[in-house]
Amino acid sequence: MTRYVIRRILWALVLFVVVTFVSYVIFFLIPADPVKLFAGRQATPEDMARAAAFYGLDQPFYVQYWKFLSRLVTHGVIGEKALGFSFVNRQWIASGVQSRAPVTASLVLGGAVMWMILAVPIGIVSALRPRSLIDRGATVFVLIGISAHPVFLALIFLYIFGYKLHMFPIGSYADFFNPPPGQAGGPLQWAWHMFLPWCTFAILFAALYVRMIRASVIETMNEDYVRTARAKGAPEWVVMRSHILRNALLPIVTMLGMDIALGLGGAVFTESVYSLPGLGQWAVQSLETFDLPVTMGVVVFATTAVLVVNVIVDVLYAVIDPRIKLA
Amino acid sequence: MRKRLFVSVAALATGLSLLVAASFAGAATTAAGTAGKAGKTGGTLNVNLSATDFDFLDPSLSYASWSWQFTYLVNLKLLNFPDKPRPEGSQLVAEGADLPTISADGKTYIFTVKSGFKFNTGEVVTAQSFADGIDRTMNPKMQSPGAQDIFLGSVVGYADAVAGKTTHLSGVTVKGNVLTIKLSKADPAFLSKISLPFFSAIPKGMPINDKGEHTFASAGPYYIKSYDVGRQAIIERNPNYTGSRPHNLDRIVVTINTDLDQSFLQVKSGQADYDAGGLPPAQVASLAPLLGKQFFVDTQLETDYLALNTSAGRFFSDVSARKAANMAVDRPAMLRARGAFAGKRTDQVLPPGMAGFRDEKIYPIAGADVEKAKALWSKGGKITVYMGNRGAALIQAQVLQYNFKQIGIDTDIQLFTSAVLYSKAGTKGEAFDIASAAWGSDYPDASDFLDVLLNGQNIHATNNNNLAYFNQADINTALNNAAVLSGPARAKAYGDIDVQITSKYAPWVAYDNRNERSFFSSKVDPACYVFQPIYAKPDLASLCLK
Amino acid sequence: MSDDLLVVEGLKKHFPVTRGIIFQRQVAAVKAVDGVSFTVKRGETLGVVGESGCGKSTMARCIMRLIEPTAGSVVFDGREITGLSRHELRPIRREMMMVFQDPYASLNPRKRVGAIVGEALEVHKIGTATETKRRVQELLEIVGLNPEHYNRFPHEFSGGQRQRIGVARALAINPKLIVCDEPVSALDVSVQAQILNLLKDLQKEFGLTYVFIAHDLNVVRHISDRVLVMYLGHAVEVATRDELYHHPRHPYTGALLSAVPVPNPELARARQQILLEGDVPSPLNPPSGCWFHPRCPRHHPGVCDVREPQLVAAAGDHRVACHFPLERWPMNAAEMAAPAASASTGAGTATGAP
Amino acid sequence: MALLDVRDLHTTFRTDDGLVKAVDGVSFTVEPGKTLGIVGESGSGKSVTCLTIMGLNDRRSASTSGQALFKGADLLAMPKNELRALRGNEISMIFQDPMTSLNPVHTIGRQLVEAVHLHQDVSRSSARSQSLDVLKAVGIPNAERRIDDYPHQFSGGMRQRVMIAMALINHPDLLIADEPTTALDVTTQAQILKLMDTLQKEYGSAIVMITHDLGVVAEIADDVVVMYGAQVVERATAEELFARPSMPYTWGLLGSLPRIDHDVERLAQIPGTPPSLLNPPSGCRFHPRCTYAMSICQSEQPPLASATGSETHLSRCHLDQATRLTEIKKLESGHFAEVT
Repeated sequence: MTRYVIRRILWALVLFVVVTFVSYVIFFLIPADPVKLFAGRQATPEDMARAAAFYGLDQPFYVQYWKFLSRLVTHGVIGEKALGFSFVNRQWIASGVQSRAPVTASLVLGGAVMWMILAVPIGIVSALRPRSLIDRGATVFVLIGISAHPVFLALIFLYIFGYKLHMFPIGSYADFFNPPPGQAGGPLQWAWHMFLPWCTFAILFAALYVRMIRASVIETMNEDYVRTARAKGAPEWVVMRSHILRNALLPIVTMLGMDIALGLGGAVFTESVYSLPGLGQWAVQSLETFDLPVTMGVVVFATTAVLVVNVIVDVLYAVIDPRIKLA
Repeated sequence: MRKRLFVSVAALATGLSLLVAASFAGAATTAAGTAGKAGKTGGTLNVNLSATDFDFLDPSLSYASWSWQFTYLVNLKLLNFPDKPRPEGSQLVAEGADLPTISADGKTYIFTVKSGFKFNTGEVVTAQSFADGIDRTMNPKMQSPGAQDIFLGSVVGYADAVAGKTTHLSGVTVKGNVLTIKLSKADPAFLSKISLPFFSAIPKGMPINDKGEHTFASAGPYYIKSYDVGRQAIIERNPNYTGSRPHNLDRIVVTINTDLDQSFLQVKSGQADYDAGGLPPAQVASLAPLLGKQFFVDTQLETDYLALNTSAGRFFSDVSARKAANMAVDRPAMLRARGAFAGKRTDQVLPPGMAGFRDEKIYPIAGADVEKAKALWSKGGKITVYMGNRGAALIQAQVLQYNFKQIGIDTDIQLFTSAVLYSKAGTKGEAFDIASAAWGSDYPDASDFLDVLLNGQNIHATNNNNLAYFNQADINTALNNAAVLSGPARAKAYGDIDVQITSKYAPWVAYDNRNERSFFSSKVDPACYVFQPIYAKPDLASLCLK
Repeated sequence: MSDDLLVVEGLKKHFPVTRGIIFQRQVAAVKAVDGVSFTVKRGETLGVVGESGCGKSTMARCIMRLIEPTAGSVVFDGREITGLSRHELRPIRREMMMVFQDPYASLNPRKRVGAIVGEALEVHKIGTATETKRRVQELLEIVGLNPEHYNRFPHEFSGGQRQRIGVARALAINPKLIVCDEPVSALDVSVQAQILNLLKDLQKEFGLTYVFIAHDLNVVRHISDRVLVMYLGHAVEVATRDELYHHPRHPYTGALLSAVPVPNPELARARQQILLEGDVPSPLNPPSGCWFHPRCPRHHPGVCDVREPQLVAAAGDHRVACHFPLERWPMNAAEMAAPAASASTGAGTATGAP
Repeated sequence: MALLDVRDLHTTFRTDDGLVKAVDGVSFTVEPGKTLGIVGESGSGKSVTCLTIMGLNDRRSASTSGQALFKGADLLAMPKNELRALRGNEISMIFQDPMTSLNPVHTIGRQLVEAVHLHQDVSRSSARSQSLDVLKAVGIPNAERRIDDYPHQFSGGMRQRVMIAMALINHPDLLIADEPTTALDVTTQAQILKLMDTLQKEYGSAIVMITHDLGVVAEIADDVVVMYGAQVVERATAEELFARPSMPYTWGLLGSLPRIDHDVERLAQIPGTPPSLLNPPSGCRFHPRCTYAMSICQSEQPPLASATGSETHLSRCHLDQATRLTEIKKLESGHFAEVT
């Protein structure tokens, strides 16, 4: 197990270097000069040279990349200065990640809970009653969920539930802990503000998961050991709980881990539309303003998150599925 | 398993990179509006700042036009533009100091700092407070854009200060309440420049910090109470303020990084009062019935134009081709692409409202004049056009393609995010013929248009603002001569140059001057609305609630 | 021209078990095939039997060079084929064909039968399109399918018919050797008989040589001239069919034979079964000495768990790898468990090359 | 009274292509403590027959008629709860593939204990000790240690032993074994058959053994049912069946089997392929493949009637007695292969 985890971490480091390196290369290929952000738009070549030298932006990209990597090592990945500072507002990236990651985490994890709450019962019912009204209804839901873009959904939700019905706030965030002065906060406000984003975020995945769970349950229902359980005289609910669900949801757990990690990507749209001060929104802005260090910071964080979630899921999977041995 | 991890990381990275897109539109400045009345005081204004954050609030670093709308509330300057609409709003008046006495050679400015101004902390504003502000901005450890040569490059000791050889600009001296600034050469635009937010009064011992201070004591009508990057800023009335500027509201709460569309709904429903980040383009037309009540439209000191690359060997090195382009482009269509109330058509470099501007009606602004264009240019050809890749630019690209086709010119349209567009077009030798651009000045002086954008002596290897690469000896000379003039002579000289450049050389196809469009909740009293022409934004200090 | 079409000497296939964080190193090997030698004469059928996991399929794939053997030599028609390059192997591939177990999985479902059967012809660039078509139709007729079904897809055929297609594919370019890997295991008895009869008929008609791998001793007996018994990657006994079935020498062969159900209740119930204990050990960690000793009823401590038996001649062409070969057959369990003393000095002590 | 009396059992599945009559009028009896072998090729309906009796068909697509009297009570008419109380308790079942018939995520101990708790109101420890006992009884070495292992840690033969243990744990009166040794090697098959035989003697259960292997039937069955095309085509004691098989399909089955105790150059082969149950042949279902087919065979379905005069020996065939006897003679003399 330890060996496995170490190997995964080493691989992740390799991937990490590849991903960040590619991002660096792309960034340097794009002819948008960050020095202008420091020196000002009427800067003379002398003004520019001064700023470039001050921030080390006059060095070739591989030197800058090397500095980026060594900063990560010398300051520790979570140290204040480890990720450098933004080209646009010069704030330390690490403190931005610190304040934004919880927002994204509440969105993604809450969304995951939401989509599982939606998908598990619908998936199971449509597996049990294929071609029934519920199953057909679920299929329609799946089609909508898969084809609707989160931005589109969010706009509709906000217009109907926020603007027209006043049931939910129109796109803003409330902190779970320590809200900024004068702003709503606390668990209730947090959940109230996050409800629409969760729904939006969850619908695509819920739709996918209904399909997956349905397929997985149907497949498991045809397994020989389910027949064995029935032949033992087990009542249907025991068969369902103990022999179908556990086995059918095993592959879902793996998917869930991967999708939660991928959800960081999906959070981009949802966060922007709902004005949630999370990592996704930040990443979009950083790309628009060519703020490389922020982009890198989010990439580093997201890569780490993907790695950690993947390792957790693999280990978890090995724990719940005795057939898997992590060598 | 390994593959899966790779896929997730790769998908994530791709997701991020697909989102590369940008807008870096040009900024700021002026027009008319109703005169603000002394309104009801008190109350909180909830402002959204959609799709962006402040770059900085720190006076030495703040440079974005939307940030200046707010720092205008808190900074105390030597001289300032008053909280009034045009024309008063564009005239510098004494603020922290009396109007200076200027030596005959134009090289020495003597300011007497007024007494009675206090920071919100109670600290008294002195001449030293202003000198400290200037020194802090010049300090290379601040890396301030205020240290650009174009601003205070003419002050004695500038080079040593920005090189870090000294922490004090030797041309700036303080004696009691007198602040003396010595220039190495006369600069008639100096008062406009010294009135930039970079050179505001700062409290004693304000830290040198290239990351900027989030909250700091200030001596204007308001001060920054809190600033949570990426989330929120709270601006409150300075209890010690004794000056004459209005300060009706008790506090202004700015929610940062909101979504433009949601924010619009919030303002409509009264959950917020104003979005400093702008309006969703599609919604603007629907606001027409509210014009003057909740919706206001004012002209900025800004020009949208197509820079025609006049470099030798390029298509537009031929002046007839440039003039033909000016005839061929359908200006109403170009403006329409920006939506309702977007601006006013023009054909000249200087925006109306800039001192010296006079409307000469040189090229057709009612629509394209294909016949005249053809008469000027019948050889056809093919041109490369750099355009933005968002919103209006996409429609404008089609307009241009059609307009040039009408006179037999094929266009190769290339779309870029604006940061890339400016960077590419700003590199000397880049193979393009037209670059779509916009310019609003940093300080209200015609030189900040003509000299910056069209003086051939300002062409560098990279990062050029002269995207037309226009380098005409007689114009360069005229510009250099105008730069040393002051008063009405200066205005007239620049006005002449504008007309001369446009009619004789036509290095641009200028097509519009943009409007600032502002929408307020019904809680805001329209009677208090003032458009500050220099900052080209609604004046929040004058604003009041019903 | 030698009488032997195929000579296999000391064939080994070890699958490495690797471990390592980034750089993998081998920590162990699964000895799927561990030193098997035999010959196949022209026109005969060599049956290969053994339980699942004994390495018979791996051996077949090594002979076909579908996988690379770890060691040993395979001489086909007088030519050493291990170590030949892909290019050098091409002409030989035409002469060795394979029929697989699963008629559902071994045919590409997206290809028409004509294309499947004619594939080898195209690969080896034999004949024009018309000639290929004619040959394919001829082949379909030979294996008892309707030549008109040239254009159908595999799923339109039953299991037995698909196995006929597999046979037709193997026959396409007149091979000398066909390796059949459990060709009838997946089929019902009535269909199994059809295929077995077909294979026999084809052998007569075209003088084919078969290596026929199966786990069913009845089937192997029916089709083979000689039989090789494998256990845990080793050949434990090889003899002519009648020798092997009438007088098995290896206890494992004996146990296998006694375990075969006989469709005759009287015989079945009268027979003394020799039940083996436990399962086949893992080839990752094979027992010491004789591979069979942990399950062997004649296991003689101190001999069987120490010395590895060699495959030596017991009588004529009958070779067996056992320290205490069976004296006679049939035998009951008690006799089985008590090897005659003289046996301990028999084949078991003989050393040297078989 | 027979332990199990199946009368005129019909099972029909609705499929996209139409109705499939998977079981079509099957009748047989199982006596207490005896073994009934059901033989037939794939698709002959032997597995569906047993699943129908157990009530394990997919209720949505299957419809059933007839009777299956277990100790006089009709299993098919019984309320679901009562049937469930019998399943795994008085009637239990083991399946063909031991690799997939155990739930891979539960220890075998848990699966055994579950089987106990479903039918007995006993403590955990008692259920566990029962499980341990039955594991020992089926010959799992180190049962104390292995009870907490997962199925994948067992070999195929060992898993089938576990399946048998699970089927026997509540001492059923009837054990239905659906091809229990088909997936196993011949040596393991012998072990399992031996084990079933031993356990049958010990527990006194009756066994229904479904298989396609006539050899297996000969080893353990007291009575045999031969199925073809969803119907019973021959029913006899094992001795009778192997000594005097009385219809061409059975002949074909026996003749097509390569045998260790017979030498034939060519196997008897039944031409053609098994019938489609979607659209079965008219008359005798075997007639399209039958070398003895007469015109009556195409039009009229032969009844299941006494074949050789014995009351226990029934078969479905229009052939006259004399012809049958001649053919049986040929079979006995070893020229059986020539029937084709």
